[in-house]
Amino acid sequence: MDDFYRDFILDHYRNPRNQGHLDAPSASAEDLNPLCGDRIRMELDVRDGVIRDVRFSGQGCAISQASASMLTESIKGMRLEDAAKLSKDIVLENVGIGISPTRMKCAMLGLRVLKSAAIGEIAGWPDEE
Amino acid sequence: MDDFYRDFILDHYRNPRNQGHLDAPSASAEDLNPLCGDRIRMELDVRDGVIRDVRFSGQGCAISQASASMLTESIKGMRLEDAAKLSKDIVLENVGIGISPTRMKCAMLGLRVLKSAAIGEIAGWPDEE
Amino acid sequence: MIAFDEQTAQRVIADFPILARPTSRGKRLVYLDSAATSQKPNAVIDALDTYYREYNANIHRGVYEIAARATDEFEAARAKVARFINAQPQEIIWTRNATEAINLVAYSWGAHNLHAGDVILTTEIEHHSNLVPWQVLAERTGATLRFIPVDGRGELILDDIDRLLEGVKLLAITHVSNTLGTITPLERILPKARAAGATILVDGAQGAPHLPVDVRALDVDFYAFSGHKMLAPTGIGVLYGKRALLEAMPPFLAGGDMIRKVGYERTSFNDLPWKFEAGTSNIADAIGFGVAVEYLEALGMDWVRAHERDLLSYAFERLAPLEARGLAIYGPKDPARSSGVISFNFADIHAHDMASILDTEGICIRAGHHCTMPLMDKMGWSATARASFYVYNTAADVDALVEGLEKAARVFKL
Amino acid sequence: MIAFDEQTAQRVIADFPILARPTSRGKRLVYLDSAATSQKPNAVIDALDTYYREYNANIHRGVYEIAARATDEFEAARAKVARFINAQPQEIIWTRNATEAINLVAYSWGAHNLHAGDVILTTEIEHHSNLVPWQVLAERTGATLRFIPVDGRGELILDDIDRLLEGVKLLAITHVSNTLGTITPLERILPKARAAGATILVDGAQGAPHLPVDVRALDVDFYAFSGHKMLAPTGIGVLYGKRALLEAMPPFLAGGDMIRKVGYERTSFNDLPWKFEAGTSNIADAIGFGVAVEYLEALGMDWVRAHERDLLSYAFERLAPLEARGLAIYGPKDPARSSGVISFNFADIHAHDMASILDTEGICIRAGHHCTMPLMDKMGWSATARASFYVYNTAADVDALVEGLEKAARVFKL
Ligand SMILES: Cc1ncc(COP(=O)(O)O)c(C=O)c1O
Ligand SMILES: Cc1ncc(COP(=O)(O)O)c(C=O)c1O
Repeated sequence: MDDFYRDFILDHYRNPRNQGHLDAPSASAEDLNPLCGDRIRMELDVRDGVIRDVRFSGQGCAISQASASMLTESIKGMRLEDAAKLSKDIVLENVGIGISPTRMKCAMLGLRVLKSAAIGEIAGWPDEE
Repeated sequence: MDDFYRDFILDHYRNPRNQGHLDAPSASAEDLNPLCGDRIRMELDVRDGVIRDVRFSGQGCAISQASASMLTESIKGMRLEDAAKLSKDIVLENVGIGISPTRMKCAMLGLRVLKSAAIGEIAGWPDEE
Repeated sequence: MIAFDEQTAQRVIADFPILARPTSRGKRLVYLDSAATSQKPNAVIDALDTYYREYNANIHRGVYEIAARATDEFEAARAKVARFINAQPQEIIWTRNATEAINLVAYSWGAHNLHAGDVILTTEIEHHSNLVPWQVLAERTGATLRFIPVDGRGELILDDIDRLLEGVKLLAITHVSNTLGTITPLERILPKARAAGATILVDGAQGAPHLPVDVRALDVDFYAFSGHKMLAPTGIGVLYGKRALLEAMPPFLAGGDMIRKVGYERTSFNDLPWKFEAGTSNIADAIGFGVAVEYLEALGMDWVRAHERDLLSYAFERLAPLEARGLAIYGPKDPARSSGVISFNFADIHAHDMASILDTEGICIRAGHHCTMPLMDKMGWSATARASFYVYNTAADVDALVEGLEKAARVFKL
Repeated sequence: MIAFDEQTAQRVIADFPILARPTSRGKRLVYLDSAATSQKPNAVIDALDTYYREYNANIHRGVYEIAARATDEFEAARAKVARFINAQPQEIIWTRNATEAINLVAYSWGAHNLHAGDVILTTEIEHHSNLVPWQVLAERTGATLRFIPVDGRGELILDDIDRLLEGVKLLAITHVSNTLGTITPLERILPKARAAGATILVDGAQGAPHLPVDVRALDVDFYAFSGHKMLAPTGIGVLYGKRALLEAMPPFLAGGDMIRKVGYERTSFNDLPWKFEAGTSNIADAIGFGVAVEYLEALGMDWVRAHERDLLSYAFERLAPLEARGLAIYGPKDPARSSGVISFNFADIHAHDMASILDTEGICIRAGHHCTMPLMDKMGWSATARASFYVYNTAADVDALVEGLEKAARVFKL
């Protein structure tokens, strides 16, 4: 787990990309990981079925915040439909090695919120195990 | 425990002495052993502070019924005051050897009811251990 | 003659360490009180030991290694118990025992769904745990209780069942009578109850240990049972509830773990099943319950049922000669309609005296009202002696019981 | 310098088998999460083993030998726990945990004594288990909640206590904060609450394990605690209640064992303490709880308290140099006013990341809101890391924690 905190993770944690709010988001969602208290909000600017812009806000551990920050970079320009279908692999690819099973929920929080915003409903959460 | 069931115990169980009811008891009480369901009622005819007559009724195991039967024989002619102060020894002397601790409650049920009738209140139960 | 699976039985016995321990009088332990609580196999005892020696930790919020293992094993146990009765893990609420499971329904479902004038239908053969909670609830809400009557053989009388079910809001019925062994004809009653619009709770305290149970096939709304009667440790039980029902119910106990977000003034609750599990769970014993159902699954519940049927048949056969000498056997004397319980009285030997005499021979039976006082009153029995069987009993135990009865007859000079 | 009783501490460590087991990374287990749940000594684990291998049986109605032994040991355990807090055995109700004990009071006492407009006074530092049941009860009855405020150091502000106590029907207050270690000044609050006519419940989940407790000297009406936080197995807790109060309260759960006489329509209830213990009890774990308090008594609760104070003093001393590098320690930093808990955050390392990094070194701490969300919100902390001590911790564990923090600083390039 200690090898998880590589420079680029710490960089995303300390200098999150796309942090903040959109003036008029076309979709948004928020959730918290009740067991650790991490909280993330995602706002999307969608035009013609494509994610033109995205902002996230919230607080939490390096894993949840860095994962969310990286995720925002991955999805800009993505079709909303495809975002709704994202699997946890995108997060695992972004963050690389070293997440212990107990922390997987933290890593997936941003994705969970993004998908919630994208599909606009509760169904289809990413498998967190 | 099997050596408890000697002839005189079985005789008191099958031919209980002083069983039945008094026409006009001056004192009476009833109780049950909620865990085994044994139930005993005692009725006393008391004159000048002396127990002139006694009847018991109820149902239950050989231990409770024989103990109660023998107890009624022991207390006829006894001063009510003394009956109220009886300890468990009178029962143990009556029934002799062999009661296991789990059955002590059965043996003491009659005494408990007698004392209840005698002192007319809940205080001063015999120690059942 | 009955064809026992003696080989499996001997292997099973070897798994239960208590059965190898003689009594203080040097007698073999002949344990015939499994309807009260079952003995535990090494696998279950060892699971507790391993938990406390290797990975004891509080669950759900722990980041470190042993906490993660404890959480995984705890939730895996839930999944095992769910599979055992064909439910989903979210539908398995851990409780202390069947009694708490039934009370949970009475408090949470009952307080919100039952109103003055509503009818709760139950039966005359219920254990106090599936009767008193409904009496209390009826008193609190103004609902009324109605009873499916029992006949002299201990079987439910269904002649009037349609009328009895009229307007019933809740049917609370046992799967198996702990006093008589009667298997209630759920397959005849539940579809009618469903059609009548009743919510259905089955007290499975004597069902889950002894019969194959499929809550979906039975189509029950709630099914309550206790681990300690089915090889698991004391202190752990289960309420199965249909997901939609559980979702709609308010929490029962409040506190840690069952919440989502707490403020000083306002609180929102967690998802199923944790919504109903407040405070630190009985982690070790839940894990033990998982091991217990694995043990039963390995034996196969069909084997368990067949084995008990064999034991009952053999017992009825061996006991028959004593009936001429005053032995009265209660309940349906038909192994096909009865689970492994034999309730009896022998001439004028009171049940408690019988239990004491058998105890001197190492034979453990129960005597009394078996927490079914109203049934006893109705039948006119002040107490019965009860021998009950489980996976580790064999023909030798039945033989010991018969010899014990002979001894009792000698002691009482019958 | 702090004078540890190192000899006793080493003897204690040897009693806890889990502490001799290295983690999967080959590290020594440094268990600093006893506020969540404690580890168990051999004596407790062995007591469970002996119960299941030698005398497992259902209690109270059993005539045979092992049932008698089980009953005796079960009730002896109750007497031991009673003595441990200076109560009578009839005043000790077995529950699953502190949470159930508090809910029992909320349901049974609360539903009958609390009415619209009544006031429940509690504090801003409560665990959810001593907050949410009162929120629910307040909502159900129309009562209102009032809070004794907390200051920035995690201590209760008593300036307004007289006004806060005005018209209070129930005071529900923790003995020790599980998040901050704060020992609440019960000796200053309870006499005033008593004078104001309030019924007093103390949440002793973090009190009974760590401080000498005398419920008569404290003059509390109810005291709730959990076995698993004080060396006992999971699944067993206690509600202490003053006898007269318990006598007057209606039962909580209904079912077997808590009744005196049951009819189909009417039922009367058993004597204390069984009136509140429906269904088959958690027999094995209650017996284990008895062994656990014997273990603590043998150590002496004064020793336990002194040992934790020594650990806290030493920890504060060792952690001080890190404060310049961004370590923030919350709660009263005074070992005399605090039980063995240190809550902290280190620079911008989130508590969960801290816990994960420490885990790689075998160090077990808790991270999060510790079931005190409102307190966290008020303090403005999204999460804290918490190290907590118990009888088996030593200076070496504090040293390991400090080294772990140094490692975390390196990982996070502080
Ligand atoms: C102060 C306090 N109260 C109550 C509880 C609840 O204890 P349990 O989860 O054992 O019911 C805890 C345990 O986390 C606690 O620390
Ligand atoms: C039919 C039945 N229901 C309910 C119960 C209650 O089970 P427990 O005491 O484990 O809660 C029992 C156990 O005696 C039983 O036999």
